[in-house]
Amino acid sequence: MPAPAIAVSNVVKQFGRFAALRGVTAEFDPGRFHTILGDNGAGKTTLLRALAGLAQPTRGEISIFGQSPRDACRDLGYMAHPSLLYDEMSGMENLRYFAGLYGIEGDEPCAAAIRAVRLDPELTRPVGQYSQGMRQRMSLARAILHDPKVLLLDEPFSNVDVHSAAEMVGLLKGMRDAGKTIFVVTHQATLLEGAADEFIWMQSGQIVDRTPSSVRPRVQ
Amino acid sequence: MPAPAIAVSNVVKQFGRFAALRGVTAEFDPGRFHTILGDNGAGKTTLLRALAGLAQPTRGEISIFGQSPRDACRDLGYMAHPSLLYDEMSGMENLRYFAGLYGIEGDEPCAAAIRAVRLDPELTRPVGQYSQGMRQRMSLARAILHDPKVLLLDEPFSNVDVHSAAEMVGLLKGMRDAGKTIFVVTHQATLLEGAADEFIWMQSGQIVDRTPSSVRPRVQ
Amino acid sequence: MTLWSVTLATLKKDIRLEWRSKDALNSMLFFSLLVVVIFSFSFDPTAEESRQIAGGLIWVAFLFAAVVALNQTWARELRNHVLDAYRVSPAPPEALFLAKALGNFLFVVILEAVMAPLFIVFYNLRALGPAWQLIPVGILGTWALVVNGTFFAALSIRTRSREIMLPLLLFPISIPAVQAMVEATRIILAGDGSSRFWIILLLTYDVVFTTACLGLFDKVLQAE
Amino acid sequence: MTLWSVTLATLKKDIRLEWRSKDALNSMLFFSLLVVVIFSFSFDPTAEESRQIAGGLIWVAFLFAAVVALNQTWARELRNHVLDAYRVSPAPPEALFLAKALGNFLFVVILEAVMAPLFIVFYNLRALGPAWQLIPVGILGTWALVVNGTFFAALSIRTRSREIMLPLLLFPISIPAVQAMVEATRIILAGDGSSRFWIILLLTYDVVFTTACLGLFDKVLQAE
Amino acid sequence: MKRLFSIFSALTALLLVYGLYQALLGAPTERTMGSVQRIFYYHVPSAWAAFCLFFVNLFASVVYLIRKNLKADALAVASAEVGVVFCTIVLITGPIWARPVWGIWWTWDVRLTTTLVLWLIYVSYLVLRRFSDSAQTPTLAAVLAIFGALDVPLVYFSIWFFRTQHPQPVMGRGGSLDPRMLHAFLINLLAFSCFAAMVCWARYRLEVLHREVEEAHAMESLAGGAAKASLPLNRSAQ
Ligand code: HEM
Ligand SMILES: Nc1ncnc2c1ncn2[C@@H]1O[C@H](COP(=O)(O)OP(=O)(O)OP(=O)(O)O)[C@@H](O)[C@H]1O
Ligand SMILES: Nc1ncnc2c1ncn2[C@@H]1O[C@H](COP(=O)(O)OP(=O)(O)OP(=O)(O)O)[C@@H](O)[C@H]1O
Ligand SMILES: [Mg+2]
Ligand SMILES: [Mg+2]
Repeated sequence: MPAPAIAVSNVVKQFGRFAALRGVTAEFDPGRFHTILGDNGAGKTTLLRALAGLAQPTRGEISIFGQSPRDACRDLGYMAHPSLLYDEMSGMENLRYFAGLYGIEGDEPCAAAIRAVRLDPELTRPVGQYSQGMRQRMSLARAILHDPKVLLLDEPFSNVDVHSAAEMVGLLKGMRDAGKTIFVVTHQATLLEGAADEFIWMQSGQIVDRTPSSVRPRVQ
Repeated sequence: MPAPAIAVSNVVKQFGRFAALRGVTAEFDPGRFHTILGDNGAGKTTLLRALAGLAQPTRGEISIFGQSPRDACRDLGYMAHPSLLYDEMSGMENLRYFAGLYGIEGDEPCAAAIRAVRLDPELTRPVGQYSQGMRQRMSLARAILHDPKVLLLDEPFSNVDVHSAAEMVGLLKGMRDAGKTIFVVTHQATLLEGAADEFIWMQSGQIVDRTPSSVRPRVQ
Repeated sequence: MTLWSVTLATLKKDIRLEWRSKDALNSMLFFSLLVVVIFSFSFDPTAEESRQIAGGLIWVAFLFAAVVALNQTWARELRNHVLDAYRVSPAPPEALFLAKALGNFLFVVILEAVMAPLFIVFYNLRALGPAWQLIPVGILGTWALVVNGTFFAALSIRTRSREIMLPLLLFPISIPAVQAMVEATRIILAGDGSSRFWIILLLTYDVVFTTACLGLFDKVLQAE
Repeated sequence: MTLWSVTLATLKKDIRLEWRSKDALNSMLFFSLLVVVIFSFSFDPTAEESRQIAGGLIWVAFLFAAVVALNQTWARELRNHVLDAYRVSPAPPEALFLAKALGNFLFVVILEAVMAPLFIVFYNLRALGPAWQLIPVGILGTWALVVNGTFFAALSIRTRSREIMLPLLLFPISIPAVQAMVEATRIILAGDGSSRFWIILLLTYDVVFTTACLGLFDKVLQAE
Repeated sequence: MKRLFSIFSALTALLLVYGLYQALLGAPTERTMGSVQRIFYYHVPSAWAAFCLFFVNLFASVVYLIRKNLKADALAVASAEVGVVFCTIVLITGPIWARPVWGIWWTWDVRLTTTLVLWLIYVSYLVLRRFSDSAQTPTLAAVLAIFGALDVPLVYFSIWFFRTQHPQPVMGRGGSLDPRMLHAFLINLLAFSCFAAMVCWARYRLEVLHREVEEAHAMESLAGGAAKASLPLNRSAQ
């Protein structure tokens, strides 16, 4: 059994008078496909943001490959509800800029990322004029741009049409097989039945259950 | 066969040199549950916005109960990708304001709408701090607030957890049975199998197929 | 639901959002104080020259307050496309415009009410003319600034007309108003002659442009 | 990826976007144009008087215009939470700050380049002192305003009622800088005495606060 | 702790009373200025107290930034608020004194202006604290405090060579002050220092307790956290 890629030890995240995470403790193995499920407001996004180093936990520790999230940022790819893209720029321009932040030169990686999510790198339309699903996919392209070891995806398939979703799952599967650790928060577990190695159930700020995918997830 | 609630006669919507709708012609009967499916960028949102009177068609006519969308606005309930809510106000404050726009007095209707989407009218947290799915549901509450004859819902179930989604479908079904005409754009057709009367397939700006729900939709 | 009920509702909503607490008012007080202090650092209040331009100074300060307010007018409505929610509702577009204009007006007038006395103290101004006339001048002038500002800010809602050079439109239009208010203030402070003409000019200006804005706002709002 | 490459990339990006929608530039331009007009209406100065006050006028106009522009510095990064994308990247926070500061510096300098001639014409200014010194004063002064302005704008986006927040934070800190710019300009224009002391003061101000901003920006950016 | 505090405050009260006596009756009336000069015994000590408190604030802010210690932040709030109060006292007593002595309420001289700017800076500090949300406030405020501290010397220099009307430090050249005046002055200085320390301490305790309460609320909200967010049971169709 490999060393845990990610170790979370009783993390609490407080928003003023409300606690979104109430002591989450878990270890996640590298190279696996984790699917996080749970009701609205369960704390999934908050957990993901904590893993990405965007939200300092009020209490508790998070280690990614033994580092703090901030230090491990090169290994992390994060996709959120908002697109994290500039509406006024085309997809290619966006990725070119973000590639720069990771010290990636040249257009090829960007074009590759865009093609990977089945969009057209030539599309000159500004992202603000994309359809919702197109924007969603472009946002995923941003997350996988620097081909990180760990992917944190917050509902990547919402608003994405069925075919593209299937293709994206395939893509993620491929990356998992290439040894990447993948976290997907979603409400469409059925999409992932084939792909996910493990289903993690959250409820009111805690992980209440972890079922290996052999067991059919409790959806529907 | 009743008079068509909504008649769309070869509507074209152009964005610059790109046409999002390429001559859509259709009639929709009142009191039915229409589900609009299609790939990303097919033009679903654009069609819905045209029906809601938010986008003037470049060419073509739209009539809702014989009126133009702008004149029929009292009969229309519209829910979009963005929440159409003020992040800084609580859900109740938001609805109270929008109720005012429709000349609805008193808190009761607002509270009822919020409860209908299974949220807590007492929740004082500003909407900006809701979780994504909670916001989505509050947005639906806004759309059904003035109890319109026609509902135009753009992906109401994305980001909504499975149980709530099921409940929302139940709610919509109830409204359909109460004689309302319902349009739902979604990528999760499976959720609606029981409920929808008809599946409408869009592709690159046109309606390519309309299957009554008896036939199993072509998803997956 | 009438024009007024919606206007009031919107205005109330905006005010609530701006001033969730009385802190907001305090901060506006502080803001005015700061502006005056900055001025007195830039224009030595004891010097005769700065005494002379005090009329102009006051209006610059007011203008600044107005611009700070105007720049923000529509941001909130655009954030989650809330404007769409308004557009699909039967509420009259004029109500929205009126509410916004009134909101800005309120904001600026409060600041002015705080700033003016401070100016008077710091630059110990003494109006040689009928001082009370400064009040109508202030109100009319502020409304002139605000009503146009609000309207042209609304133009920038339209993604298309983003490129329209807002100021270059607003600038020539507001010149007469600016001249009127500055001249009137100067005359009243210096007490030479009557500011009647200028006040009437301001009044007509306000009437004309308020009607124009109300009439045209529908087009601006509904054009996507 | 070094500090500079990221700074340049961000700066390029901002300039491109600002060029597409000339929001900030417009409101700055509009504001300072009106300021000039207001003063030209409020009195017609003799050369001597105008020399005394021109320094104050110019710098107040620029300060306020800068505030108007600075308020929009971070709006773009906030829209789709793009800032988060930057925060999760390994790019150094200082780079982001530098880029923003430089961008604003550029805008304000452009503005000044447009405005200065207007002022000179309106107040038929002729510097009695060494005119070339106005250039270092202008550059140092502008940077003083912009570097703190950018930083405090970053503070104020995390607060309620942002727009009014920026001046509240910026003005008190900028008082010595404003004092120095105004005095230096006045001295140079009126040609009485040497502006050496003020220029040195400006220089120290710039050095101190630039280092402070660069050192502390990380904390501000990461404070969620 | 509590006992210590009450003892300390009792002592302070005594000192203040004695100081008041000294200031009004003990010390002789100043020759030229007359009785108004007695403001001096409150004017300067409050200035002194304000300065000390602002130093405490700076110190606390730095500590907070280095090691995210929320107690340090609480101290920063307390010292800033109390400091602003004392600074306000200086800004009020000053003009009251200036009017009869200089014939004007206010003049732009070094000491006055510096005090004013100092006051402005720390008010803006408090405003910032008011207007930002709980999670990030301490960091932002601490940063601003440091900026303010950096600014003060610059302000001082930017005005220092203006002709100053304001009395030069008397402490330095001790003799010039009548020993009884000096005595009264020192008493009041001590009294005000204690007073400031006491108020600051109380405010600090208050802040800490307040935060503990908040924490407790959050922990208790853990129980029905998301239950509050979406009620699974309560269904009511329209
Ligand atoms: C008008 C507003 C005034 C302000 C803001 C003000 C401010 C201050 C400050 C901050 C100090 C403490 C500085 C230090 O101890 O070095 C101080 C000390 C003092 N002030 Fe004032 N002052 C004002 C008016 C006056 C007036 C009118 C007088 C009397 C003519 C006066 C007499 C003194 C004296 C004698 C000291 C003690 C000097 C020393 O030992 O440092 N002040 N003042
Ligand atoms: N900034 C914030 N301030 C206050 N409360 C917050 C904030 N962000 C989230 N919350 C609360 O924390 C809880 C968890 O939010 P979170 O976004 O993690 O839920 P989620 O599991 O992502 O839900 P969804 O599936 O709908 O996205 C929610 O009740 C939400 O209201
Ligand atoms: N304002 C706009 N300007 C230019 N093109 C636009 C604009 N809005 C939409 N489009 C284009 O019109 C096409 C249809 O967009 P639309 O949002 O209707 O797709 P959709 O069916 O809703 O897709 P999704 O399922 O992803 O929401 C897309 O290619 C989109 O890029
Ligand atoms: Mg979420
Ligand atoms: Mg869509």
